[in-house]
Amino acid sequence: MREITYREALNEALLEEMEKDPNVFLLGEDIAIYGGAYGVTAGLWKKYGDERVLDTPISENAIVGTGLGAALTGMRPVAEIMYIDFIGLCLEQLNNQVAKIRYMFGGKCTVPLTIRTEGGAGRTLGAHHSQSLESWLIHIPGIKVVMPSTPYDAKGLLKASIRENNPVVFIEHKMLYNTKGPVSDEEYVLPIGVADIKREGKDVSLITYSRMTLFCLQAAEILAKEGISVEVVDLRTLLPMDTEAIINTVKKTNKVIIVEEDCKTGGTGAEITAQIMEKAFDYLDAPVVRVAGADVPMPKSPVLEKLAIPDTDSICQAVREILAR
Amino acid sequence: MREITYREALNEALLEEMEKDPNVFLLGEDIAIYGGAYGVTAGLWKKYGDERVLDTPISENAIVGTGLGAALTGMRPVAEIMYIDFIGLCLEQLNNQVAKIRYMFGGKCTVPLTIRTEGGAGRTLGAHHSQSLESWLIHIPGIKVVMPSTPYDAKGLLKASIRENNPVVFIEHKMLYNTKGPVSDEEYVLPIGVADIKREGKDVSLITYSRMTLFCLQAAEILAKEGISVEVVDLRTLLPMDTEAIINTVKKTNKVIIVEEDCKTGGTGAEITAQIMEKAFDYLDAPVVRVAGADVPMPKSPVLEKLAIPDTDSICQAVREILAR
Amino acid sequence: MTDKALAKKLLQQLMEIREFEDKIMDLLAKNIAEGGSHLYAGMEAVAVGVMSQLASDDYITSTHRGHGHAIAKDGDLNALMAEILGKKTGVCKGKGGSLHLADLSKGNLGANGIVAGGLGIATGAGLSMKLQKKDNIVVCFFGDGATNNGIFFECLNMAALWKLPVVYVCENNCYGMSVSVCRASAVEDISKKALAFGIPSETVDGQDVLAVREAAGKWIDYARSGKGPSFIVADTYRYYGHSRSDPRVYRTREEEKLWRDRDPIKLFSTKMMEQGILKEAEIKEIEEVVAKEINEAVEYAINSPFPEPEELYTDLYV
Amino acid sequence: MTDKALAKKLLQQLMEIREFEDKIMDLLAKNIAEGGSHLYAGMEAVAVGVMSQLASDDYITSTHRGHGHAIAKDGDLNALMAEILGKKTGVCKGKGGSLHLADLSKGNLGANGIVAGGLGIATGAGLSMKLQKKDNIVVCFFGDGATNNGIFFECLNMAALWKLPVVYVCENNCYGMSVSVCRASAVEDISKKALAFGIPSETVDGQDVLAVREAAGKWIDYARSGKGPSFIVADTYRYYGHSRSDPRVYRTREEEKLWRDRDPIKLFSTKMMEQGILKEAEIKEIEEVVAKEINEAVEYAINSPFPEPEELYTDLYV
Ligand SMILES: Cc1ncc(C[n+]2csc(CCOP(=O)(O)OP(=O)(O)O)c2C)c(N)n1
Ligand SMILES: Cc1ncc(C[n+]2csc(CCOP(=O)(O)OP(=O)(O)O)c2C)c(N)n1
Ligand SMILES: [Mg+2]
Ligand SMILES: [Mg+2]
Repeated sequence: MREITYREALNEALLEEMEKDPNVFLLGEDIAIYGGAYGVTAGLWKKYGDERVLDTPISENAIVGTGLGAALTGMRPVAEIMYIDFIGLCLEQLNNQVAKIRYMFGGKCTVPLTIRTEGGAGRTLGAHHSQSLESWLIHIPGIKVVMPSTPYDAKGLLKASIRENNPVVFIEHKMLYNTKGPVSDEEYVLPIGVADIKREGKDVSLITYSRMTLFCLQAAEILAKEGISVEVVDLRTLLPMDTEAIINTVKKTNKVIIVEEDCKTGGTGAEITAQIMEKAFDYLDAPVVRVAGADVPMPKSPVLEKLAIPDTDSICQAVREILAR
Repeated sequence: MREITYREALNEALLEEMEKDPNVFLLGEDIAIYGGAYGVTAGLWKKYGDERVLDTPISENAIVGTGLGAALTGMRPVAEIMYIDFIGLCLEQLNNQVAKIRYMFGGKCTVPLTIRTEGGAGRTLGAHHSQSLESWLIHIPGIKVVMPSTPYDAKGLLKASIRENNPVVFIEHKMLYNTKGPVSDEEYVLPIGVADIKREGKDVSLITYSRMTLFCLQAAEILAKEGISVEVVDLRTLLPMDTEAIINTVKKTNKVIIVEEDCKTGGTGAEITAQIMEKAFDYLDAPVVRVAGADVPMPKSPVLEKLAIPDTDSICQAVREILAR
Repeated sequence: MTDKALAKKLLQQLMEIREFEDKIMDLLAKNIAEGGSHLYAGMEAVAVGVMSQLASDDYITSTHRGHGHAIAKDGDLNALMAEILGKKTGVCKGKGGSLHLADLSKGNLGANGIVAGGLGIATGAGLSMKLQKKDNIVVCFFGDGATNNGIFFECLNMAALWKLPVVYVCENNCYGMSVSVCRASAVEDISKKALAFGIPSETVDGQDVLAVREAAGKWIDYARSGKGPSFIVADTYRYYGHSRSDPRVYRTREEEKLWRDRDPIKLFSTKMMEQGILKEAEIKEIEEVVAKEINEAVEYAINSPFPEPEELYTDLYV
Repeated sequence: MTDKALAKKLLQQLMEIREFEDKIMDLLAKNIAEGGSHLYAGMEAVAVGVMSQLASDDYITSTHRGHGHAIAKDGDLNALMAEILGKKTGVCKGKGGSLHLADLSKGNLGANGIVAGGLGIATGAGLSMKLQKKDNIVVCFFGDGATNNGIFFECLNMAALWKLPVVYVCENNCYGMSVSVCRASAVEDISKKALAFGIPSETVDGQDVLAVREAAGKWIDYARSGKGPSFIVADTYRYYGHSRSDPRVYRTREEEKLWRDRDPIKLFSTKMMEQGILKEAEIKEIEEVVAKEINEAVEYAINSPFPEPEELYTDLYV
């Protein structure tokens, strides 16, 4: 299979869905002429023009609100919030309007709206351009939350998100855009809500998503040389969460480490832990461990930024410790 | 001791702190002439006038932002966000600015800002006036989050919050305003970050906070008649969380149920579960159970609203089940 | 000149809304209706005047004070009343309630519990009409207080920038809850806010249904012909407190009386009689029809069942 | 008429900022500086002109493009440069970085990674001055793009309503990232946005440090004398791309040249020479002083240590 970048995979997904459905259009800041802060929408404005690729003012709350209004009345918008760090500007519209409107209206409308955004640390951009924050979003019943780790998943899941008749927040990772991976030439769509075992193993399970999947796979590689067999479960979707896949891996390895980049307290790892507690407690040979981001704003300094999020070392260390227990 | 309402206790706390410190001032919607949507600031505008009790426009993001600006430059503001449901309008300022500014500036400033708000269901106000959402806030390093359940705690903790040199979000509950309890005539302040055992017990622990504390105490009363001894731990502060108190109660009863009104997925109960998993796993005789709000927007219909949040029945039921395990 | 059929229709709607709201006040007092209801009584001429110019497939977005809009946008009285009581037969199956009345089949994109919460939806619906090259337009209602919220400005900017077919209608009832316009808005003349976007604006007497109708007609045509958004400020007044428990200390009984003297129903029926378009008997007849309709709606709502417990989990995802 | 000492001071600051930014561009290219830096080169006259009218205990809030403001508000060049490199000796101990330069001891309430993120802080600081009856004032800087964000409007409304001593300064550099003013703002004349709040406004030539200084002086006095907020729009241009990787496809090289022809440093030094206030040799001398200062700052920053690992957890709570 050909190899393309995560960025290219996303761009293809947008292109294909715009081609297929004339009601799909994009709106966001600097997505037209500029092609998006991270280049994901490159070329689309040239092809589709101002009618279908709309540069917006710097008005995050209105971007989400107008996306919703368009989705309710026949369109299938894909809105971009440039950094997830800005999500606090539009969480009212996302939480109160986008997520709740179908339920509040007794099921008498659909909201085929996709909100793309991007998060994560790694570029020493400091506290306002490096956050994760997905755990806020999994606490919003009514939306779905997708966080792919590979070009293949990114393409298939973005296409699925756009086709969904439920609102989806699709979270990319700034450090993944340049990563490459095999992506089929044929058209495909991946199911939302289904985890993917990125590596099979039997001694310990790493449950993770987004960029941390890559770190976990690296850690698994290193640990394999020490004779440790690590399973890496990439959730891909956080809401709805694939609890079946989680339970299965617990049953298999009986030892679980959750690896997430987001700040630990109140993070997604807590919810995963609670799911395991409730549904697979008896299969646990050791308490579930969270390897997570530090509970601090992201510091600018490159040395501190590295310490603030998990890395291969801290993952390996956690695996060795849980096995030593 | 005299008995006063939760509302009165809060009002006294504001009054006393305004009396004591001329830099304390209030700002928020309808807090002056009207005395606050739930009457908490009643009488304060008459006493202190427009200079210290400011009615603001309906501009939540600017309320938090101006509160921060004032706090950075010598004042000690108490801002009110009328319903926590509106917090999505000001989460950018709260998360990116209020919570992070001290860290980002290398510790060279303090933020003595209190943000009062109110949440919870029970008045059939529907999806935009009944949310909890505190779990978003415990995921914001840099702030503290306080949620008192009794008039006594409300007064002591609000005074402490106002005196704090860290930003505090102080979350009241709309169904508690009219509840009464003993409150000392003498001045007192309670420590932030310390849980309170509202009832001692030995068979099972209910870990809870805010209004659900009252439900848990009622359940404990009912269960006592069945010969079940229930311990009720009221966290009072969610961030920082009193993990010591949590561990102690686990060690004591070995069976834990977390009771929270907020939607279950990604809720505070998940974090409490994870804390127990990490720090008290070996003391557990049964998996921790979460009794929590349904993962849906709050429905208007009174019959559905009651079903959407825990009640005494569902708590009793969960206790009986965990003991039957 | 107003024709008889139109006059009857307008008057009937004005009365329907008034009667509906008065009944709800009653139901609240008797604890038959629970929760909050922000009543539209006193402001009827705005909704009725504007809606009289809309096609049935034009859209509106409404507010927390949304009963009047829902009724005037051809809402089903029974289903609306049942919704407010949280009944299964409500227009939103009892899940929305007073703050979330909506009916997409009638072009009502919903009331909103969030002040200014509907501005984005309206603007997006306008964008949608433009992109789909439909000639439907959108009317966006909101209060004076809403014009101080950030999203109001963000949306007006977008609408002007993209020339969207949206008529923004500010119902200026002098207060946002307890805070008077001059305590909340730096400009007392709210229409000036449109200057920041180069949007044309007009202030109308919101008690005069024909004045509202005329202004609305003009700006709806403007939108429909592709000229872009406009901003109407309708000066009006709410009769009841902001919510049931509101003792209205922020305003005087004299002020209330002045406004009640210009009651929209009284004004309009008097004018219609003076102009010989409606006779007193005809007006009485409408009154009776309305009283009956609303009584029936209340009966219907009260006798309707609550949703089944299973309904808690339905209608969230498709 | 400008005196020599003032002329020297202004010119030196203009040059300091330019040299600082050019050096950072260089450090970015060499990967010595990591992460993003939005450079202020081309816009120097705005920060320098405004700041020349402020007392040291007056406040400012800055933007994502904040190096110029920090320098002009009497910032320590070494500590600023070290901060941008994430060093322990940085003004924020390396925790803030380019986007969060701040120095409360100098009245700089901070740069901001969020567009319009500082508007609330500035407005609140203004409120604070008023409540404390201090006669200090606040200058709030932001870009043209920021004037489309809700909080901009919310804050201007509050400031006007409460007559706060805040001067709002919009640095209109024609683009918000890649989007030109006319593609993002419904009014191209940004000063018109003040009409929505009855705030006086003025547009100035942001390349002319003396023009900026004059306007700033007027409105700062206005604020200080308790008359309330004002809105200055300074027309200017950024020389570099929005960020390092920006190929600037949204603007032409011709447009860039036109602006560079009106370079603020060139304009001011020429004028000072023409008016006989500064001699060429004096200008050269300043140039040399500045080159040396900035080189030293770079040396200082490069040679400074990174924070210790323990620093990750300090400075969060008091
Ligand atoms: C964002 C938000 N802030 C505050 C409230 C509480 N609230 C409900 S109605 C209201 C006043 C609204 O005033 P206005 O827009 O003038 O409408 P009116 O009630 O006068 O019709 C307020 C403050 C809310 N619902 N939403
Ligand atoms: C709320 C928010 N939205 C988007 C961004 C991304 N962003 C950073 S700078 C910028 C352009 C800002 O334009 P302007 O206000 O004109 O300032 P300039 O960069 O031109 O100085 C954008 C969109 C951001 N940092 N914050
Ligand atoms: Mg009003
Ligand atoms: Mg700009």
